[in-house]
Amino acid sequence: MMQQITLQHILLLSTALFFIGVFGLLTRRNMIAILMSIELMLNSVNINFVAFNKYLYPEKLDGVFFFLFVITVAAAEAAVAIAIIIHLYRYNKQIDVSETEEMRY
Amino acid sequence: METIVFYGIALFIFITGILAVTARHIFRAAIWLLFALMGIAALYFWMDLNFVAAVQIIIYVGGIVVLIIFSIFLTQQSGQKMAQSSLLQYIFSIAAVVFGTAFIGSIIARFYFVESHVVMNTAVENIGAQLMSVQQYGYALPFELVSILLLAAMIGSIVIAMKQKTKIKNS
Amino acid sequence: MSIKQYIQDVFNAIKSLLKGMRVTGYYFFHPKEIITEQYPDNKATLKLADRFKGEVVMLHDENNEHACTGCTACELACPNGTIKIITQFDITPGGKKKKALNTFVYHLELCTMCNLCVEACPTGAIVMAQNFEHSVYDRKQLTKTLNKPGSKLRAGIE
Amino acid sequence: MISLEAIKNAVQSWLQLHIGGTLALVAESILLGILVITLFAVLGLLLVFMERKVSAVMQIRLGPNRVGPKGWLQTSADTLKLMLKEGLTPDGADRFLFNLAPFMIMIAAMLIMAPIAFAKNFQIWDINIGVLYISSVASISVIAILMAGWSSNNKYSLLGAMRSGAQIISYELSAGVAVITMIILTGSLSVNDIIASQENGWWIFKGHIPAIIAFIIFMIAVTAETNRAPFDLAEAESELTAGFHTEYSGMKFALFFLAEYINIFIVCAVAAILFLGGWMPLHIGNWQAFNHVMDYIPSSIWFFGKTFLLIGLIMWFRWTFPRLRIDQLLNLEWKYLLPISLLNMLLMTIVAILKWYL
Amino acid sequence: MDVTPANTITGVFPGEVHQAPGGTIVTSKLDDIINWARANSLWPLTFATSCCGIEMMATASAKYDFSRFGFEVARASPRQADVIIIAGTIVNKMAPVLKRLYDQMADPKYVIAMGACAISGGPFFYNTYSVVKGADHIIPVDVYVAGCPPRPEALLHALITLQEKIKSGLTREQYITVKNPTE
Amino acid sequence: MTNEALKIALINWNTALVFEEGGEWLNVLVPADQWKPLAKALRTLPEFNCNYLFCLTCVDWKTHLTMVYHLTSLQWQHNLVIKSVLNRDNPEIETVSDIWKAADFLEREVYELFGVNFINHPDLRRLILTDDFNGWPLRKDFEDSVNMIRL
Amino acid sequence: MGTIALLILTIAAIIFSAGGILVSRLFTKGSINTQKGQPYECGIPTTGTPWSQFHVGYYLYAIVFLLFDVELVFMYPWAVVVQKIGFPALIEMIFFIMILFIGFLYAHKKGALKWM
Amino acid sequence: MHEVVGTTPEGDFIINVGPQHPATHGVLHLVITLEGETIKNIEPHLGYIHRSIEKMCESLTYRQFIYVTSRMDYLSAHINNHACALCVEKGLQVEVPLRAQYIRVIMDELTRIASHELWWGAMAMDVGAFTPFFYAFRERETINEIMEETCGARLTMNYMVPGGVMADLHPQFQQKVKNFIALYKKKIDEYNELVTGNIIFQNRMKGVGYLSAEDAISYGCSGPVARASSVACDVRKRYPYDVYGLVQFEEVLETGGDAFARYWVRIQEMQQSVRIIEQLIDNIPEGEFQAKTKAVLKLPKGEFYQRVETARGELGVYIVSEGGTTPYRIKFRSPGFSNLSALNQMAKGGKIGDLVATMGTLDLVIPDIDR
Ligand code: SF4
Ligand code: SF4
Ligand code: SF4
Repeated sequence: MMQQITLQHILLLSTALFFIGVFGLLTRRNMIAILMSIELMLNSVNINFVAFNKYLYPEKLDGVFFFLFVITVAAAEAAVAIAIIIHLYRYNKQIDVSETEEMRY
Repeated sequence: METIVFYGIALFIFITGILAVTARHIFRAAIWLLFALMGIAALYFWMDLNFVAAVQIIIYVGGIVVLIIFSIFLTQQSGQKMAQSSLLQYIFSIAAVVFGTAFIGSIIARFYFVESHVVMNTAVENIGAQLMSVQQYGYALPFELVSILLLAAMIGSIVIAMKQKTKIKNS
Repeated sequence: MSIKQYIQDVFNAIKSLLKGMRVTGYYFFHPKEIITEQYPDNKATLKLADRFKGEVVMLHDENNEHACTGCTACELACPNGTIKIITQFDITPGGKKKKALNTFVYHLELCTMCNLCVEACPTGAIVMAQNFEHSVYDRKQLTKTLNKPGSKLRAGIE
Repeated sequence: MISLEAIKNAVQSWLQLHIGGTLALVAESILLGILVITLFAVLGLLLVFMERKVSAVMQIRLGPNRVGPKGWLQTSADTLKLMLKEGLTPDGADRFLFNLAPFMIMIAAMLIMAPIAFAKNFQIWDINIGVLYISSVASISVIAILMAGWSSNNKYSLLGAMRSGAQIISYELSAGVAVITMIILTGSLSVNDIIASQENGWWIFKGHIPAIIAFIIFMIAVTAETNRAPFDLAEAESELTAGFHTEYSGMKFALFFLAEYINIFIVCAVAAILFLGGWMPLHIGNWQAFNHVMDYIPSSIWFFGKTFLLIGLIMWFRWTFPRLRIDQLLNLEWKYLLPISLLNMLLMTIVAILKWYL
Repeated sequence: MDVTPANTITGVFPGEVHQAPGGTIVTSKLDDIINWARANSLWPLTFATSCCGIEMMATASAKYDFSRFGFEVARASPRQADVIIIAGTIVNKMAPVLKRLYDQMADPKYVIAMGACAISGGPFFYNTYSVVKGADHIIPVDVYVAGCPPRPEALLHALITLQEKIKSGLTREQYITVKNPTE
Repeated sequence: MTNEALKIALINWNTALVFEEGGEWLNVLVPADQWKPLAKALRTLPEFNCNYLFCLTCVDWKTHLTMVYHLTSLQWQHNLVIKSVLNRDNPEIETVSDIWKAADFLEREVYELFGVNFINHPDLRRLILTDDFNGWPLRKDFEDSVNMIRL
Repeated sequence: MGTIALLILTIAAIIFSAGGILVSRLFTKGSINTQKGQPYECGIPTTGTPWSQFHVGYYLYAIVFLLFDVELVFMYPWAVVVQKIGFPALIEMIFFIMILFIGFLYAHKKGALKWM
Repeated sequence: MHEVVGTTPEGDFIINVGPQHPATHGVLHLVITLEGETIKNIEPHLGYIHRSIEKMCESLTYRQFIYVTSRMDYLSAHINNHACALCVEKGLQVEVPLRAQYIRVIMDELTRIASHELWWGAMAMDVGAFTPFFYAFRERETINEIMEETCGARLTMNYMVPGGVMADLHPQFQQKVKNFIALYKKKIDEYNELVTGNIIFQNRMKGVGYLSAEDAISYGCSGPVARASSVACDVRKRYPYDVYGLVQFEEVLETGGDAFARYWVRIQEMQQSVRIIEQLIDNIPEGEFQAKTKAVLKLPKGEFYQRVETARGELGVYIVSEGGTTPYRIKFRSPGFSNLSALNQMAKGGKIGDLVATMGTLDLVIPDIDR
């Protein structure tokens, strides 16, 4: 019989997810792909928030609110990041990190 | 039953997450990311945090992934494969990731959490009440701040996106 | 754009849309406006205009006689070579040789129902029939011989 | 009176009695699966047939009437034929995504079913955030469409997908705001609560003008969201041949086709729940006798009746109006629907706070 | 073979065993159902090159209404269409396009040649340098319907004839299937 | 303007023009190299103001080709036919597509059906026939044994 | 039921679609020719790849949508309680919407919401 | 709007519309260069229905060649035939009996209504409204029935012959036409309610596909397309043929120059056609329906040009005769050809949706353009 799922399991999962994101961040060179990796990492953080909230402090909802705010920030970040990426793309036709070093912003 | 479902979801998230960062086609990577995010939403559902799960789907799946896909359309000859990092970089990354995972994982595994057994009340009323309240633990102010953040993001991205060509030509 | 105009726009738009919906709605609730003719079922009652040009046929009377002299006027009148008339020489009772129709080949697949051949025919041997069900599996079936086997020229037609 | 609820309870108790425990759950699940699949198929066939008949009558013609009795088997024949048709995958396409897209759209359509109350106490999952859940899952289908359009390696598909992407996400907003407008009144996101709150009158009657405006906006927005004419730009025949599913054939195309109709059903069901009281019978004030008679009609009939009425409305739209142009379509949303619906929402808040409804 | 009169062939529900001419091919019940479905759901491709196309539109219109047979779902994309009604003249420049469209249709697919032009070049048989003398030089044709243009009833008759052909398992694809199942 | 008045006006413009009698409209014969200035004048001079080129075609007379331009003035309601004889082996004439935009397509059509080369035409490509078509089909000596069945 | 219901529905959808596609695989066989797999473009061979980049207009919608979507998410909990809390909540929301609306107007003025 | 950076010449989105496409009304092939959804350039490719009618006619006699012309612009088959018949008559210098002239004109106007009906339905279908198509065809079928009774065919009647018409009117013709017209007047209101007034439709049409008067003239546009740009070019008014000189009607002019103006011109033109028919239908004189002509027609040497106003604009027939039984050279100046050449001008800068609306209101019949 498998054991009851505890906070640990969820945290392990989120850790794994976080490092998957890190892996992507390190290996990807395409900026959109990097953005995607970052989203994954943010998600793992979100999982943590929510899980802590649920398992440790269920009386209050702070974790959920943090989740909401993180997600808001993620959305805003994605919007701006993509605007930048597209602008960069139009500026020099490709969006590999290594070749966009001389960004002029 | 619940346990099996959790492991299923976890596996799903894990696999799709890995695929999302390794897929060679960026469009596919986006789709895998989408699945990973949906898996996370499923996890929230599993945790009985329906509201959170729904928000996850709305924002991530319906919003961010769509945006990412749009930007893929815009920036890529998206049928092509992506450029790859060098092998060395791969090896380093894998090593770093494995090490990091092991390290934090072991900490988590050893750490003892005092789990509270109060059942969490995730009814939306509570969230709403707390969101609107200005007392302690109230989030009315952050709520307003959110709108300013969004405003800033919107204006920022539009400013960036609508920059004129002339500027680029000069540079 | 002033607020008033904005609201007016919205209302006018909705009004025009409702007008359109009224028309379709009217037909929806008046099924007797339906004008469909159920073709294969109404075959018995289907009445085509009497001048309808379906295909060229040659008139034969009860004695299996037709009025075609084989003069090829129709062949010449036909703009696209639909008609091929193969003639033969008959020996008349008087002993004279006379041109007569052997086969009246009619390519239905080419015919444009333009009526010029019928107009051109001096003896009224051919007319337009109202048959329109010309569907076949094989295009060769559309080439027809109009004079019936064994048919003769009606007496007294030059 | 036989109602779906009674059947459900009977089946449930029978299963508990004879199999018991976990197995009963499994059996129930399987039953549920079969049920939704059947529902899908039947709904699809029915709606397509309905559409063809409705359009036919509006267009002063008869519509399918020769296949099977009165043409009722027409859509079955179509489905069967589509099933028996070759499923092409274009050479240049991204095979994996191309084949995944129909699945996605089906899954999205299927998942939305969960919180819909088909009758009194008859619902797959009484989730406490019902309507929010619906609007969230509905957004998955955008991805499926984008996927289909992109992976087809066809220009029409891509254009169609881009169009419908922009269109669906835009209209999601005003649909969402319209939903929120009603939620202000109900004070709950749960489908059951929403329906229960309309016991003594449907919101469209009780909610004054804001409710009616919200209703109109909701109907317009969902029509657009389901890519129906006059918002069918994604598959605008005269412009993009068949839009994002240009390259799909056979069963895969049928799935898109089916999903479209299921989505229509679902959005109409949501509208029925939000505005017309779901399975709530029509009650008029204090007419006890009348209300009693209405109560006798099974709740499922109420629900399906209302839903089909709304579907009829959407079909009526489709067969009456010309298609909008893409920029007009987006203008309509961003310039008219969204501001109006936001304003309407605030209006509704005032109505709600002052308790003017009731 | 002969064309069966139209009025005997409507609304046949699967279950009968059709005897094909010659008696060599006996379709099974399953085949019958398949053919029934295919015959009753012929979605045409919107392909009209000239005048006959107008009569095709007239056939779709309220008075003749080919939707009664379930044909009204005209698809613009060949992937989803079952039958291509060649309504009009095919000229040399159009020929490869027609071929391509036909090729791109998903199987099973059927072809109706409507009007004199599609059958043989019709009015443009002689003295023109650009007209294809019959669409069957380009793609195989299942049913020919003569006329210039054939009136809508004639097109309906052709569609019914095609249905009949499908039901009796005589179209090209079915023929091949039965004859040599391994192919 | 009546035909007579037109004729006089044209003669005033250039005495070298040749007029063909008969026909309901005034027929003017112009050498190919004179055509462009004449066209310009017809379009711009207010007394002609032939703003509407309603027909442009070519006739193969076996020995030579004749370009035929039908012009009308929507203002004065007069019609004018301009003809220009071209060498059959190397037919060339100045384009008028910059004067009447209608000529753009019409000249392309004449180009591929008769093989007339329009000098300075912006986009002289095949419009109607397939790109690999051989010959000028509307010339009298055109024979296509493959596709053409003579009655 | 919760997650399990979702699971069942998902599986049902997959079975439904896969079943259909499987049946069609079993019963049909397509003819093969070289043109079949090429993209359909009204019967003319395509020029260039469709996977070329698009115009800026498409994604600005997505951005504005995303930010509004976030706003919506905050509105849901608000809507649930607004009746109970009353006017303070309304005022908060009015502020919230106003601020976002400024952004919206800005986007509008900049012409971001123009389809190109 | 601001310029876009992301497109290189190779990066342009080139899309083929047609030859098989529901919006091209036949087999027009447009190569469209897109930028986003904005049209940068349109290049029409013709010839997908080029049947070499002009070449064919060179080997057909003067009686025979008329029938081919009804396949050209098959929606105004009568009017095409009329043009050819008139041209031949001009060469032969025969006087057409008045009765025949009346019949011809009535038939022309009926054809015009039928053609505009079809255009109306098809155009509504292009902009996405399906139902008008069926309503339009209802009226069109009525006309077709009337036509069929007299001419014996529904579409390609071949009713005109040099010197008159092929057969006399059907006895019930007048009554039926009158019935039809009485009914038809009501239906036009319905059309306006369903389509013209519709806000979506108006938005789709107004300001779309603008063509200035100068461009219209320069491109040689004619018919409703030119008249919508306020170019008075109605041949029926300017060069009346047959009994058009006797009837009262207005030449419909609009100044908008956009798709809606073209739409509106056609709708009003239908009403004018009704008016013409009303004036003529009761006054058809008795007499011959065909002038006496020789069995074999021979035109004198010379050139003959005849123009008529078809539903699409000015159709010209240019016959060069060498004195034989067949034309030496024949040229059809088709209205669609010139109208099409203005398409690029009209649709450039618009959206794909605009293109469809523009194409719809141009009312192209491709075989008429390709011949
Ligand atoms: S049918 Fe008439 S015209 Fe023709 S050959 Fe016979 S008699 Fe002569
Ligand atoms: S009807 Fe016309 S095409 Fe047909 S045979 Fe007679 S003349 Fe020839
Ligand atoms: S057969 Fe006749 S009506 Fe049909 S396309 Fe050919 S010429 Fe036109």
